Amino acid sequence: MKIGVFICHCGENISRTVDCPRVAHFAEGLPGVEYSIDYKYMCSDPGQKLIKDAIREHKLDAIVVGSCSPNMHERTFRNAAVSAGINPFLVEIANLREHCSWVHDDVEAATEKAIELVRMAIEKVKRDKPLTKIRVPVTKRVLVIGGGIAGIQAALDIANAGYEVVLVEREPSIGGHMSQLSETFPTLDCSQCILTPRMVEVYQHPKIKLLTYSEVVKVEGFIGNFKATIKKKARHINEDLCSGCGLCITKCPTKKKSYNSFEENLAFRPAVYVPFPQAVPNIPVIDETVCMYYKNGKCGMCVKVCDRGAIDFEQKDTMLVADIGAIIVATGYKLYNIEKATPESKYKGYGEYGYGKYRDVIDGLQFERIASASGPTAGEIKRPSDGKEPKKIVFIQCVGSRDPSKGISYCSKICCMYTAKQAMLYKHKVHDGEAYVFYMDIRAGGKMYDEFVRRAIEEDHVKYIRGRVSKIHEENGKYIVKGEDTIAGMPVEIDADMVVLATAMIPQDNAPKLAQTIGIPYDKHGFYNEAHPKLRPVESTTAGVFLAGACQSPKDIPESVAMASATASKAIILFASDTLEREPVVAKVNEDLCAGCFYCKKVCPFGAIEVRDIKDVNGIIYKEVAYINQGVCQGCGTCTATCLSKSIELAGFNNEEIFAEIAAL
Amino acid sequence: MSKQKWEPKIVAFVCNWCTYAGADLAGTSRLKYPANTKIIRVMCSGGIDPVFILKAFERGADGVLVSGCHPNDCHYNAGNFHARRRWDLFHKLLDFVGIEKDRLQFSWISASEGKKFADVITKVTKDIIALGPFKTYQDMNAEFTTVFPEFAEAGNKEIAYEEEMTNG
Amino acid sequence: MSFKMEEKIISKDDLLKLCGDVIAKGHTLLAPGIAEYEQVKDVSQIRLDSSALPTKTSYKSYVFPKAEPILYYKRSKSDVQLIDVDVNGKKIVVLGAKPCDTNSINILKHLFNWDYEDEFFNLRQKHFVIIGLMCSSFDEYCFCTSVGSSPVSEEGSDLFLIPINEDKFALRIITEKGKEFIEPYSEFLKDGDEAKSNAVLESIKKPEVAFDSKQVHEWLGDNFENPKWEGIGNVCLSCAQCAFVCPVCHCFDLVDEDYSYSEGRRMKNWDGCQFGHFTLHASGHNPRDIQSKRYRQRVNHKFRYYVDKFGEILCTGCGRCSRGCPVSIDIKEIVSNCKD
Amino acid sequence: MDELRNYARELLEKEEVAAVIGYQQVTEKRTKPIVITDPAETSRLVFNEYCLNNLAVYLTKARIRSLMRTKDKTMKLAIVAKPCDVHSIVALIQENQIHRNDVHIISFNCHGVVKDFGCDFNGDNLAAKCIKCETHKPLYFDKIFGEEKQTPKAGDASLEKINELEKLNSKERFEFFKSEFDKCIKCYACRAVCPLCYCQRCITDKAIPRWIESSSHQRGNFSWNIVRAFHLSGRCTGCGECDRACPMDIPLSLINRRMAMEVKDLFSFVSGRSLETPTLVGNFDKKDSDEIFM
Repeated sequence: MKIGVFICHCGENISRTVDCPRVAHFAEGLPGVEYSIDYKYMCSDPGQKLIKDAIREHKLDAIVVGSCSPNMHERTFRNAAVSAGINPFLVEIANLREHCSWVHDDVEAATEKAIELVRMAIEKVKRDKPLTKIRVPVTKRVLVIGGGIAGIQAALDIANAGYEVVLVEREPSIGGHMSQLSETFPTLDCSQCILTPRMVEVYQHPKIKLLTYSEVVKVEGFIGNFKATIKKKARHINEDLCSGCGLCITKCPTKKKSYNSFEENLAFRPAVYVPFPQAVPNIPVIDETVCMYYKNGKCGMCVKVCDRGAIDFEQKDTMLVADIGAIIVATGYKLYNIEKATPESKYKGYGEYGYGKYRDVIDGLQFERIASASGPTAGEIKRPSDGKEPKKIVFIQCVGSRDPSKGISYCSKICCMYTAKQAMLYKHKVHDGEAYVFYMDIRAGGKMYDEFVRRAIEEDHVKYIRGRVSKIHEENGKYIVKGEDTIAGMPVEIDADMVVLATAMIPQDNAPKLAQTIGIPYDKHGFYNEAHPKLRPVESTTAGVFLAGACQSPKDIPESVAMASATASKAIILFASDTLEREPVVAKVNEDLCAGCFYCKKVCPFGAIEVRDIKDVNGIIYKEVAYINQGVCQGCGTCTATCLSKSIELAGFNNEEIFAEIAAL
Repeated sequence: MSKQKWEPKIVAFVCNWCTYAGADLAGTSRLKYPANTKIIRVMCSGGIDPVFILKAFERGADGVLVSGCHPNDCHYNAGNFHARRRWDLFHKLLDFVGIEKDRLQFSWISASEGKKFADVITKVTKDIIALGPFKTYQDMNAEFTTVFPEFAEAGNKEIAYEEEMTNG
Repeated sequence: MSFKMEEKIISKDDLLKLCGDVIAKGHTLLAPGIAEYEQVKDVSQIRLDSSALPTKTSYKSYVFPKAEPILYYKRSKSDVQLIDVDVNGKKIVVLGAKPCDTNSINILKHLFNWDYEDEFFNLRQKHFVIIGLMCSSFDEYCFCTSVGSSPVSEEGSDLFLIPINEDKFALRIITEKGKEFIEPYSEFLKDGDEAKSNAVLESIKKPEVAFDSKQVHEWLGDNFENPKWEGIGNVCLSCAQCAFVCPVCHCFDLVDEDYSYSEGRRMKNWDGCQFGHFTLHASGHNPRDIQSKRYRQRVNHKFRYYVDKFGEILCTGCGRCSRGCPVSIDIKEIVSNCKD
Repeated sequence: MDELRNYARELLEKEEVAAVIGYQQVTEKRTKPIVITDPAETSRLVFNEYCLNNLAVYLTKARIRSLMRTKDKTMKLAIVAKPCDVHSIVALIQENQIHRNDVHIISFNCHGVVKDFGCDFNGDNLAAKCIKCETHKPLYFDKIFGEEKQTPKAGDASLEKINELEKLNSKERFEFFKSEFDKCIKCYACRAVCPLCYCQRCITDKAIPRWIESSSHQRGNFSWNIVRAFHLSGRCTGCGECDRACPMDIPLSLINRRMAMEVKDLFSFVSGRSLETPTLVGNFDKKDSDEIFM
């Protein structure tokens, strides 16, 4: 076997601390090395040409490149090798930059380490086997998780491209947070007016299967070949029969037993309800926890009034299994819990602002409902406590966000804009009212955004105070907001009628659990990780799983929609061909040696291992052995380490290769 | 090559997705750590066989580090959970047969923990230096070995090269 | 060899003095311990008990080690450098060797000098001095008398001890090598009475002859496919305990072991014919694929093939293999059953 | 004894089983395994304090397994098993080596066996595994014989040895084990008698790559013994056959026992005690200890 060694200087990135000529020279003396050279930029066109020429000229069988991390340029060098006629898996990278030159100062030590790293790579490449890519079929159906604006947009884009979509929404209706909003910045157009047509389009689209009041409980498989198990929670209403007349809702006697979560707990809802009048689908849900029938078996008023016989108290949760090719996660956000810290919460809360204690201290979404024409006050600005119109209102920005001591270090991004919008809406509705905004900085980057904030200040005379609020307390029906004006350099005290807290966007409570179900990584806050912060912002690190909207980080509507369309296009790109090429790094069983203990089957996270019977001449089973489905195997190698008889090898990382690396230490 | 001072030889078996990427991040962040540790990349910490560790000791390693994704964060969902059980047992076994606990260390290092990677490597290197050369094992390794005279081919080239460097 | 045997007498104290001198000279002195022939560091260790049963293992490993390098190699870019191994030619004195062990080296000599002269074996055995000790007891597994030996056999010994009383031994000088060895210690020796010690030897109770090795030889030739082998094959678990404790089993395996990326050694290791993979071919074919065939091979090799090739039975009748067998397979019983 | 013989004969005569694996007497104080397919031979079956072998090892042997397969069906194997041997059978069932329906377990109420053939049965000569035994009645069986009798009392020497070793420092322990492992001649009797060492090809027999150096030099012996102990960690049922088989008297079950103690401590798991409990290997608990991880 003839091996070529190519040591890259990476400009000076490697050669500053690693004596590259010496490394190349040392490699040349090693068993099996035919050709060894160092060069300024191996990844450049001339560098790649150098590799290709050397392969041809010296008839090399395999190459080792001492360069940056394989995560950077492994593909580059593999492609170069392929074009010169070498199998891409006979290319090994010795990581001389990230793992050597950049982390060490001493030239002697770094050079020696580089020599050893190259030697290890040489020994490995000697044992490497040529591999060919695996082709697997693609199921051309997308699972969209979350029916907010991002999920809706992604579903519509994909469906309009002609592919099937399964849209799963946890709540009884799609629409998400956007459907709760009153008006949207910076245009002040009505949120529902622009959203509802999209919701209906989803509902009516022949390519979209809409599963509301449902959750994804299990995801198996891999890109192009996922199998998703979806739990369809019992609505206790037969969806096929219900006409959406709403009679059951109006007649339900249990009217004030539970808060209306759509109205952000500012109103009650009956035991049978639709979240909001424009809900899609317009089919109610019976809340088992409050419904009299489930309490004592009596009532049944809804059954009596429903002329379609759609009420079904016996309905059970059902499980649906769908074959899926790609998954778009668009699970959105929730707001920071601004009450006091609880032992379970990682957030400290804002007890000092009296949220939860004072009914007129509310959060942003609650204000949206109050300002909404379809909300509990029919769009009139009224205090939740006594229904009076607040004449003085204080908005506090950055509640929770940008405050590591309260648990969140990041900027929630949209609060500056929505606070300006809310203050503006207030001023438009209460002409004689005063609106104050406490802010840290105003971050209004975006098309027409800063202009929007200026309008609030200059045209609507919202009073912006730069500073933080330290405490809010109640005095004679007024809320005394104590803060500081850091520009004037003096304390401020405002006797407000109402206070609105612009609390931070945080991930949904079950975001980590869903991430574990799907198998995607998430950051310390619970936001899902993109594959690359700049170049792959809408892909997760798990192939075939894409991220849209605020589940990845705080986002406003246009950003979520843009991201949703991007994920849709990613899925459509995936569906452009009928089969998918997969890396051949998969495990394989030596059936001769397999002892059939099936520990491998137990440890396989992907269910890739099956039992295969070996029969004798009479057709009697004499041995059961493991068989690995190459399409399902993801190549983690856990089975190889678990296998007691070492009958499983992971291609590309087989034990012989790793032993050779160890031997070259 | 003769070394004046003993330098520990340490091997790190790391998973591709978390710790290897964490080590890359340590590099891109230009964090500094001792150069004694060489990384062997595998796809998942679940795929690291205990025999790899014995092999490393057989090849003169003074210490070994095994590192993967944090629990619940495994790229393959569960590989690190299986690894955790395996290593717990193996570590106990080695301890019982008299291999100092610090010779074999374990960590969870995520792709975003470049700093932790540098810290862990620094710590492990320090621990191994404190323990000194793994003499007990190296005595076994030395059985039935011989010292070869400097190889004519490679040796001369080495010398020639050094001369070249000093002359030119 | 036409060396004339000489009969001497040595007191136990003098014998121990002699041993002390052997140790002092830096030679290796072996004597039967509890489980094996131990290297004697201090003469007080020496028991010289003629009534002890054979140790679990013989001293085979001192002439044919369980693992030894036979050459070293180093690869370079396009060459391989080889280094020979220096065999340690240290003198080894075995004191109190059982008559069922003494002849083992003689039996092995044939094999190690047959198609190839094994310099490792030859050098080591050249430096061996074997002082045999008459054996005065036996158990259910002993069958030296059935393989042409006996508890009083001097064969293979350079010197042979016969306890006359509590503290005196008759010392017979059997070989030139023995004479050479004992010469410096002639002060310890008195002339002995051959008739008297012969009487001792004759008085010893010997195991009954269990089988006629000639008949066995013949039966084996005729019964390669005998169903009797099957029964043994069902029970035997295919370990090599029997082969490794045997004083004359000699199969070995050659393996190349790298100990760095470029350096390594070629090892000669004990191997056992009962291992399932002993005869596994590279093609995947295994001519002795089942245990019954392997056990048949073991018996045939010992009582037929070796006899055919070298004129000696490859067995000393020590019974070690049966005593140690985890599933109590008794070779004496099996060979005794090698008849119709 | 007659009960056992008659029962076994019936099983064979009615063709309920393909073979009976049991013990036969050799001398007064020694038995050895016998595989019976001919009903007439059942008269040789015995069960007593000298039935040392763990016959579960035969359940996975290819020769024995071939007896099970007839032209048109798979037949059962009957096995005479002490309650402790049943643990091994349970482990084998859990590891898919034999199906519960394919093995007919004939067991006994057991009050212990001797440590070695030829010994008298009393407290001093009790086998090490019997001293700590908690299963005098088999946990799983298809037929049970024998009355419950008291096990002689005896001191637990192997536990004392473990405690003694734990008091030593690493270096001393290493020296102890190194010198013990040094004795190893790689006859693999420990592997041959172990019911759970059923691999068709043991990793030590693999040459490419070479997992464990086959030479019985120091490090080859060390690797073999460590890997053997590790492969049995969480699987070993503590039958002690390895100890008995080792011609060099290496205290193999000492390590096995110590690992079993760790397994019990760390994971509250004892191998071979229940068909329902998930195996230790191949499963995990998200709550497993994170202690050793930085």
